[in-house]
Amino acid sequence: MIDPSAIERMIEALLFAAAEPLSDVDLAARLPLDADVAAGLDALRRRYEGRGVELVEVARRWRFQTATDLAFLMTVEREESRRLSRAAQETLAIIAYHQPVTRADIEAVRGVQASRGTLDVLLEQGLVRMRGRRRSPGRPVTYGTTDAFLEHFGLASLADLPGAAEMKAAGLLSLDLPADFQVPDPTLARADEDPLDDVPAPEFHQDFLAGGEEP
Amino acid sequence: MIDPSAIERMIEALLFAAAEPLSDVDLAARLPLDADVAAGLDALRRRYEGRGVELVEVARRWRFQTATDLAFLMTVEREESRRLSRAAQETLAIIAYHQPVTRADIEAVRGVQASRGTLDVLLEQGLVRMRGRRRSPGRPVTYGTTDAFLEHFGLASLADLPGAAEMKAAGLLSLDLPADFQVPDPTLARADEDPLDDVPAPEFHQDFLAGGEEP
Amino acid sequence: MAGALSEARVIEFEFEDAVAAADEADALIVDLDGYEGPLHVLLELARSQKVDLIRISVTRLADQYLAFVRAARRRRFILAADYLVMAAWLAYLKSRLLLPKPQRASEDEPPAEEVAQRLAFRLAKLEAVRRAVGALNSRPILKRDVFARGDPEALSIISHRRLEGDLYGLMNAYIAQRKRAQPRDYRPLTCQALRLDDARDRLRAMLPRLTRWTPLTGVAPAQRESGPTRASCVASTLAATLELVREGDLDARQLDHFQEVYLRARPGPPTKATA
Repeated sequence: MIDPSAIERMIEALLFAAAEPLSDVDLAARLPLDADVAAGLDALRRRYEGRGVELVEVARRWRFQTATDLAFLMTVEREESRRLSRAAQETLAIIAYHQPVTRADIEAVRGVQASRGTLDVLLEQGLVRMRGRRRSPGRPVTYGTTDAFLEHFGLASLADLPGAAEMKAAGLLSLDLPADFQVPDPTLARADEDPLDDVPAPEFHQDFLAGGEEP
Repeated sequence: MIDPSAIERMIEALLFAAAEPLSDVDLAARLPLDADVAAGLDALRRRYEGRGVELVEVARRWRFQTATDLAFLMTVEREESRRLSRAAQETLAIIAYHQPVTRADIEAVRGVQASRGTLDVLLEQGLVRMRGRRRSPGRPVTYGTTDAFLEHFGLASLADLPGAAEMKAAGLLSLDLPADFQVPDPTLARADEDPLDDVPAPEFHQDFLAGGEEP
Repeated sequence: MAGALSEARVIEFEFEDAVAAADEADALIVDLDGYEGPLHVLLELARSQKVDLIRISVTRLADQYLAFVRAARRRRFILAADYLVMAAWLAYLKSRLLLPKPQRASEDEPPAEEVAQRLAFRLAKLEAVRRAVGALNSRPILKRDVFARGDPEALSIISHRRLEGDLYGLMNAYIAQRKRAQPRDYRPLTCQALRLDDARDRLRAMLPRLTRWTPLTGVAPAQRESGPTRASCVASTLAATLELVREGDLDARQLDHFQEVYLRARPGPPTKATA
């Protein structure tokens, strides 16, 4: 068994040197075979707690980042150019909290037609991706967020979206359903979406017939 | 007087986020006026001594770098880049939408001679396969996409490949395209194709080897 | 919709409400640019009721919104059509909410209370989205609040991340090439109109010859192989005619609609008007 502190050092070095967040698997692939990655990460996280640099989990990967309260020092490194328009921000929020959503869903929530320069900006910036197609007439494309979205907002996973639980409890995450209707969990695929990775299960046709969401 | 440990934290964050090593003067310029930079650097250096990352002075500038004894972790086996080159991406896009296509078809759309490398890379990565032969003089080999392609792009089937409507929605179809611009539907197979299986295997290899870039 | 609006005029809302609503509407119009559509304006108005959005008074909201539309009109601010459609719909909804219930429930219309409830719920959802935007923006955002290693040592230590379905990239690559393949023979449109200046100069030069009533179609230059169309020649010459009439160098008359226009130089020395 290797000394746990040696593993911790190695993880520290790898995460410091890496150009982007690394997953447990990425780390394990570079560490000795019997290394306890989780324990090393945990020790490291505690060691850096309260320091100028901290270890955080984003998009199920790990990265070091500067402490939030020191943002004021980073005048040189700050990037202001990526500011999204208000329409784009709202669209992004709808996609994040309601995903998978179609363009029509987004328009229904916002009450305005999606203008050019909202969805495509999000796609171009890689914050949003096409996820699949809704099993409804026309098989519209559905949209969801990317890992880059999670990294941008420092979220470990979609389950960590701020305020999602309260919104869900209030029925506000439903797409045009009454408040007491069961609401989807963004981390789970909707029942009426073709998962992109899977071949449709044999129940597909049943699902399609049963899973109508239009009132 | 500011708490020395606060200054240490700030230096830590600054050096971590900086794109290049920083001198004492650089640091002082970004720290509170009465900060003792030398003391902070010294405390930081001692704190990181023996860790996976160390604070080192290079040419009168300071930077973090991974411990020299861990250099072996950093020599990464050259990982095959998973990103496709632009030429490969473009060739793949044409094959996806226009399949089955011959090499000459691809060149006709791209307006440049397909370099031998691009198609080979796609074949090697298993994103593209030889599908059959066009019933035309020379019986050129036709290409199409594979199941790995679908998997790679998260598509359940070729029918899910975004069409003109989605391209328009994504803001990709600009107004300078002619009104009759069409994106072919790859699910409609052309009738003028023979299955590749008909061709005796030995000839196939010969053809493949001989099959130059000439249309 | 017009019927719905006139119905709305019948119903008066309370005076204080009206005054408050008008002030609020004025304030809203000032920064209307910040609003994207009627729903966003409604949400802003609904917030001022300072109750849970699910419990807002939709009749009061309708009054607030109609005051907003009136204020826009007073300031001659052109509202997009969807704002007016919303106004008509709200006026109609309000009338249905206030009028005595019909004996028999209408079959093709859900009860007004239910429609109102649905509107309130839509606003609550939009409000939730707004809050979500705020919540996301208060996260430690990369390159705004937190910063990753500025000078990574090993660019090759990259995650084995599965390439996310980058369909956008694929589509982009496809379109980029198809665009290139489109014939690029851009031909600037040659000016197909007779320039007004030219028509005026030409007409002025012809003045000495226009001693008697001459039809406009005879004065306007004939169409040539290339150059301005006949219609443009006639139109520009007519415009030039009107200018010369105004300047007092020319008389023009037309006996009836769609009849020929006749021109004649006004007797006396030309005024030599300069443009």
